[in-house]
Amino acid sequence: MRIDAIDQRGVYSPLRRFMKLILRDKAGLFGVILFLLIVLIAIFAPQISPHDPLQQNLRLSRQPPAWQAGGTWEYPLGTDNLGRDMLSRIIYGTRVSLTVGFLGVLIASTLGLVLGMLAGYMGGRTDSFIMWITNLFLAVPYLLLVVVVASILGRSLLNVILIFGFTNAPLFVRITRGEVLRIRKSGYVESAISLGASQGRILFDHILPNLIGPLLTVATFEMSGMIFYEAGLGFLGLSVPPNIPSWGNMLSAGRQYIQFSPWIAAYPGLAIVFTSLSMNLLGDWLRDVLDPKIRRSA
Amino acid sequence: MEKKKIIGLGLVFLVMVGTGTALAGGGREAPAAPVSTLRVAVPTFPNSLDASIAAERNAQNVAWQMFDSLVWANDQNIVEPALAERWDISDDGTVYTFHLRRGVTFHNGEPFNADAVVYSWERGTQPHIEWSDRWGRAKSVEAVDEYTVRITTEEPDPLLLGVMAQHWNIIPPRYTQEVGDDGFGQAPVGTGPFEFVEWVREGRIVMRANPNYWREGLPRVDQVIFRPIPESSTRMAAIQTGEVDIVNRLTVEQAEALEGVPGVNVVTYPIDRVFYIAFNNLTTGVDQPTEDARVRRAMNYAVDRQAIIDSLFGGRAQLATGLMTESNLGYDHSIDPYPYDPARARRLLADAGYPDGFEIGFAAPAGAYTNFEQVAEAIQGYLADVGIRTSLDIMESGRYWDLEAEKALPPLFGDSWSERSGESLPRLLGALGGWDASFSAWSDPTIDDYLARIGVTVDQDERAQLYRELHQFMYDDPPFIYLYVPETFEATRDNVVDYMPRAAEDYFLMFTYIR
Amino acid sequence: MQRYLLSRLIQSVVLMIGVLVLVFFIVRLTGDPARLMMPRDASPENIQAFREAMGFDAPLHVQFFNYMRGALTGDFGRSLHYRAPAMSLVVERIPATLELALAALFFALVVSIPLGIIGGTRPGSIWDTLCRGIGLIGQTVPNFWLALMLIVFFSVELRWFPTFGRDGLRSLVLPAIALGFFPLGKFTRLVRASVLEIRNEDYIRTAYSKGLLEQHILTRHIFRNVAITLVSIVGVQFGYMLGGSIYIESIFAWPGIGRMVNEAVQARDFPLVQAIAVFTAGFVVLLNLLTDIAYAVIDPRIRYEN
Amino acid sequence: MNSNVNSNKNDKPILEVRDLHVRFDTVDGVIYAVNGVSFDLYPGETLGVVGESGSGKSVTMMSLLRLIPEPPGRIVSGTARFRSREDDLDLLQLNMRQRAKIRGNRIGFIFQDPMSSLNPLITIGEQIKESLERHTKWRGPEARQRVVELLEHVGIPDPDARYGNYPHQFSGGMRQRVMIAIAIACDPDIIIADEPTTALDVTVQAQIVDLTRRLSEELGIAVIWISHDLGVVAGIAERVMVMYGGTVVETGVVDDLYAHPRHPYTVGLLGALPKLHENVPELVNISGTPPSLFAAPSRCPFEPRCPWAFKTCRERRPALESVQRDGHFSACWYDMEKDKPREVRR
Repeated sequence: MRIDAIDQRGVYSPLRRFMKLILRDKAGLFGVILFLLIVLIAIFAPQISPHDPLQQNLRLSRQPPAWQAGGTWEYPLGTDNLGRDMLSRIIYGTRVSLTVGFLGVLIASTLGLVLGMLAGYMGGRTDSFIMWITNLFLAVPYLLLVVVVASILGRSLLNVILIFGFTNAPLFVRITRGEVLRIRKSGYVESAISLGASQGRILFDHILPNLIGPLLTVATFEMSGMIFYEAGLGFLGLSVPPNIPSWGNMLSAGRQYIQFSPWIAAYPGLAIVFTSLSMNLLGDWLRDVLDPKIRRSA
Repeated sequence: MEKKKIIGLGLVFLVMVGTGTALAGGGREAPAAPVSTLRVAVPTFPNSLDASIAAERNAQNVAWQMFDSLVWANDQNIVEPALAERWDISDDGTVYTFHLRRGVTFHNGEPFNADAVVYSWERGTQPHIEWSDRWGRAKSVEAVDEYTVRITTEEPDPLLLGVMAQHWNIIPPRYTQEVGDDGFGQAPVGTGPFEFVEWVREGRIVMRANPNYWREGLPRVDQVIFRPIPESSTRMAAIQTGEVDIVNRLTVEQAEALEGVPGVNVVTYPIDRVFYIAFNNLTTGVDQPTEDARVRRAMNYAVDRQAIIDSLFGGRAQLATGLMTESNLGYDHSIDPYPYDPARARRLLADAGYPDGFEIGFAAPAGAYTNFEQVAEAIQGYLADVGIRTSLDIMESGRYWDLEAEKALPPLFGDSWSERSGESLPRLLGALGGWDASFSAWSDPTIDDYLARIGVTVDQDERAQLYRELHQFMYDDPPFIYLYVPETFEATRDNVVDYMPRAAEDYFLMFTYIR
Repeated sequence: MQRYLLSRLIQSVVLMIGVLVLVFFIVRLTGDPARLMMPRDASPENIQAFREAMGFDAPLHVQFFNYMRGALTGDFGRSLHYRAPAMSLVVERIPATLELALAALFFALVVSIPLGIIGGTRPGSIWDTLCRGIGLIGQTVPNFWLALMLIVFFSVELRWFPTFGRDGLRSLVLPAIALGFFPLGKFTRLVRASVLEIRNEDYIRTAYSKGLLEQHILTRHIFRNVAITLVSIVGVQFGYMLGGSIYIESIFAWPGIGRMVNEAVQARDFPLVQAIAVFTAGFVVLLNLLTDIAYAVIDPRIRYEN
Repeated sequence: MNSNVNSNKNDKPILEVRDLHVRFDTVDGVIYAVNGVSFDLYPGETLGVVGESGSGKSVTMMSLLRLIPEPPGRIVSGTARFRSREDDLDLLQLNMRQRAKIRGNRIGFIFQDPMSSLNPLITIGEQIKESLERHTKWRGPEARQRVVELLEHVGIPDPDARYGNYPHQFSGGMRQRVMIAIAIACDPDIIIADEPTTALDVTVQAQIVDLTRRLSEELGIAVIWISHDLGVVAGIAERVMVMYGGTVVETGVVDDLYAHPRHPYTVGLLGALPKLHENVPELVNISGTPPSLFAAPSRCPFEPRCPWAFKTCRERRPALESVQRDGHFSACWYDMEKDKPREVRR
């Protein structure tokens, strides 16, 4: 009956709701903006970098940042031990970090999604086997696994991405499986089954869409983790080759100067902190927004 | 660093009579009896305290404070008596007769005698010993009587005494058999200036002065504590706070930064390592312009190596004039490094028929050596200035060395070679041995001839002369672009006296004391 | 409960066997373990000799059989670098790592529990902001970077703590803070979130409806439930700390397992790497088992199963 | 039952709620959950409160002792005078400590879901004892003894052995008995039961209803029984209050109200009554959806669904007005009795 007649005046418009969702969580807003900014920096790295990140100028090595005594605006964040522009290297490092994070998560989530759906949907032996393998990987301390595999495979961007992709997959398997089991038990899937929907239909129409929320949230956190761990591998000299400006490599090289040219290690460190921060905030925010249970209360 | 003038004995095959006091060096205010504690940071965790098993330089440095060999190489790489008071060498150069010092005992009271030497050799040649090949340079070691040992070699071996000084730690037979090789590595016993006290796994290694040391008046501190600190920035922090007295393996920047710090003295010295760009005349370099000596000389003129050193190493490295370093026997100081002279390089190239230069492949390892990628890039630029266009391939070092061993690298490739024996022969053989050497891509009959002769010349002077001639030959017909000899950076607290590290980055703490 | 524990125990054993298999194959990831373990400039003859000595020339299934037989008797071969039985080397380092990890855990818990509770009980307050801030910082600051900063500030500048080594309590402070910082962030977030969540539970409303005071509800009703969530993550974080100790132990020259991982990897001492991997995995599996037991102790729903 | 009602009339109400307004601030907008609710509760009587979910019936009752989540909840205005032997105070003016003294002591609560309303990690005995120790002088073994008595009282067999059991070892009905034991532990004046039988199956429902009625009579406790189930309410309550859209739309003595519903919504509810016993979702034959509460009510909240609605209903909000019989009030512009719009005094 006359639903249109129901008083709509008090209900917020979709745009207002969205804005309220963002504005309510100031930290989340900050995270979203920061994240977008970092992505833009990565995309437009060549356009915004003041210098070639690989161009060294040894006469100008270890210049302090512009606002310190002896610094110039030519090199706003100073130069590293080989006279390369810190700002440009950090800007280009964004690309490495985001590439590692994004592709790593893509591999991990794709693998996790496929295996997790298989496990959750097929059940039985398939499930037991997949979960056994998953738990196996989760039993070995993550960093140890990564370090050992990286030391065996050697340094390259592809290796780093593959390592993170594969070693993170178990987490996604677990989450996907859990969600699939939860959704399967819920009424609408059962009714879909009773209505004779095909397996494929059920997976793609009912289960997959419901997985996107939780997986997206986890992916954000994991991406932040990968960026974190890329730096860790770089610190041990196991990440991408040294001629690629990654934050891990910069931090690793900069640690020798930490007492007298602290900016060489400090800024890549801050870059990691801010990127990781943006993704954590983004993840928190996504979780709030995507989880209707939490959304209900302010 | 202050170089000590040592009263040395020039010729090894003269009968030598050395005394401990002659070695004492120039300590001005050395304490009469050992006092105080010396704390030394080492950058790695020693794998074993048995000098024959200690895998690398730093572990060896720790171990050797507790041992002696029959002979000892002084600061000038001149071999001097140690546990042997003197020795004779047969005319054909293959039989050495050592007369052992009497009255020396191991730290545990076992007597030092010919049996101990024989036992040490027998154990040292077993395959599970890290340095078994060094012990294996002697074909046999026999006890003639309690204090006489006869050592025989297959062929005259001019490096034998040097190797003995470096690697033959004499160990007590009874104790070693009792505890086994593993046990010995955990708690070694030697005749050296310091005796083992404890090894707190990976935390500290403690030694105290050997009160009965045969070198009178040594050692000068009564305790040495080695602290493994792998992270160089932590080592730097620790020397600043005075938690340790000696640190090594710092970076040039750290050394520079420490220069102004009160209470800290920076120690730098060139090490026995040469960096070079190698040519290839065996595989990929065949029929390349680089087979022409003029081209190779041109390339040596074309690269401004001093600029590279100044910019990349803060000027803290020396120009190489050959594959030898100043500390090596027979180094010819009269040879000046190739100057930077691009005009001359172009003329030479024109003479050789390449007025417009040529294209050639070039490779360098990534991450293996400090700034070496940048060095390679700079060289690429300088070569381009005289018309030599290179395609520089910087590759992951593991793969690089695999290719190098297979002689599959491009005709120009960069690398370095270190040497610890004090002579350049092993390095020369390794880098220029042609097909016989894994990492060589060069073969030259003249060089082969020199190396063969040096290899059987036991007379140190004669050998030095051969080295000098070879040095000159390799300057005129260079099989490498000679680059630089790097320096190493260490630091001590300013009250540490007579810490005297050598070009092989080894040191003997028996002379060192705290003021 | 016995049945619960027994099934967990069996699961753990099966998992451990899996770990052994996994490690076996990881070391053979590049196909030729001999090549991997030998120095890069080793001659082909030396590599061949080594291959034979280590039994890598045998068919894969024979190698696997020998490996498993050795593993089941605790024999993981000899460390190439240290020249000693690999597993005994690992066992030697346990106390140092355990000490560091426990200290870090203690630090993390002591700070995070009160912080998380204050934040969770007063959402939106200044305490909550602090709590969320610390939670984020803990998760975003790389521990090795923090470690270096701690040394520069507290050791070199202030001279409060030693820069390195394992010499008593004072030397434990900085490494424990550096290692505990990440779990601190995790715990703070977790405690806060779980306090927030539990406060929305029906039984907390029941507790309020009984007229119980805030304090009492916190200690009697919220604490224990938070503890369950905490127990579930403490084990996991302990495993993570074993990883983090690779950095912290290297920087502070702390003589533990993490430092040895770095050393073994640099020296390409893969028998040792293998032993460390199996040991730490075993340790994590044991931790999980302990976690399950702790669950059973705290949570009557599990204790009284069956 | 009727005699009870009459005796109550002579007393002063134990609880007088006047013009209560409660709102929730959510992302989607402000929800006007309770809009000017007023009612009285007399000592010893049982008041049934019925309405769909979202009608504001639970929020109204939980607001009295601030058991709603704040924020987002916010009690905007109103008074709730609580008058017992010892007390005479406005519940809404109390501070935290004072409120805590009333909760569980003078006013007990029973909640909908017995599965989640007990702390899973604490034995049920302890959970009852907690309340005793908070409000009474019983301590230690005596308190324990009292708990065992209470358990026995609410019909838990073998109460001594059951004392140390955990909630998960109890069935749903048994847990609700435990909840009742908690509610009556301190001999309260009022019990607020928020849909206590909704989560239980029918046979157990009946047992709980019986138990509550018995205890209320024995101990002279006034009960506010919140339910969406008119059948259950009919079985236990003396008076009924029907809520819709955060307002009271009709209130009266059970028999009277059931026989002569005066509000279209109640009519709809009663039309659905027979089916309610088969546990069919409520209000099947009231078409349309429950009201949106995103705006302050300016008209009759039931108007969009009301078959009798006319112009005035869209313009002004009706107030509760007495209809003929004593104590029967309805908030409607339409006079069901006369089947025509009521005369509106401007």
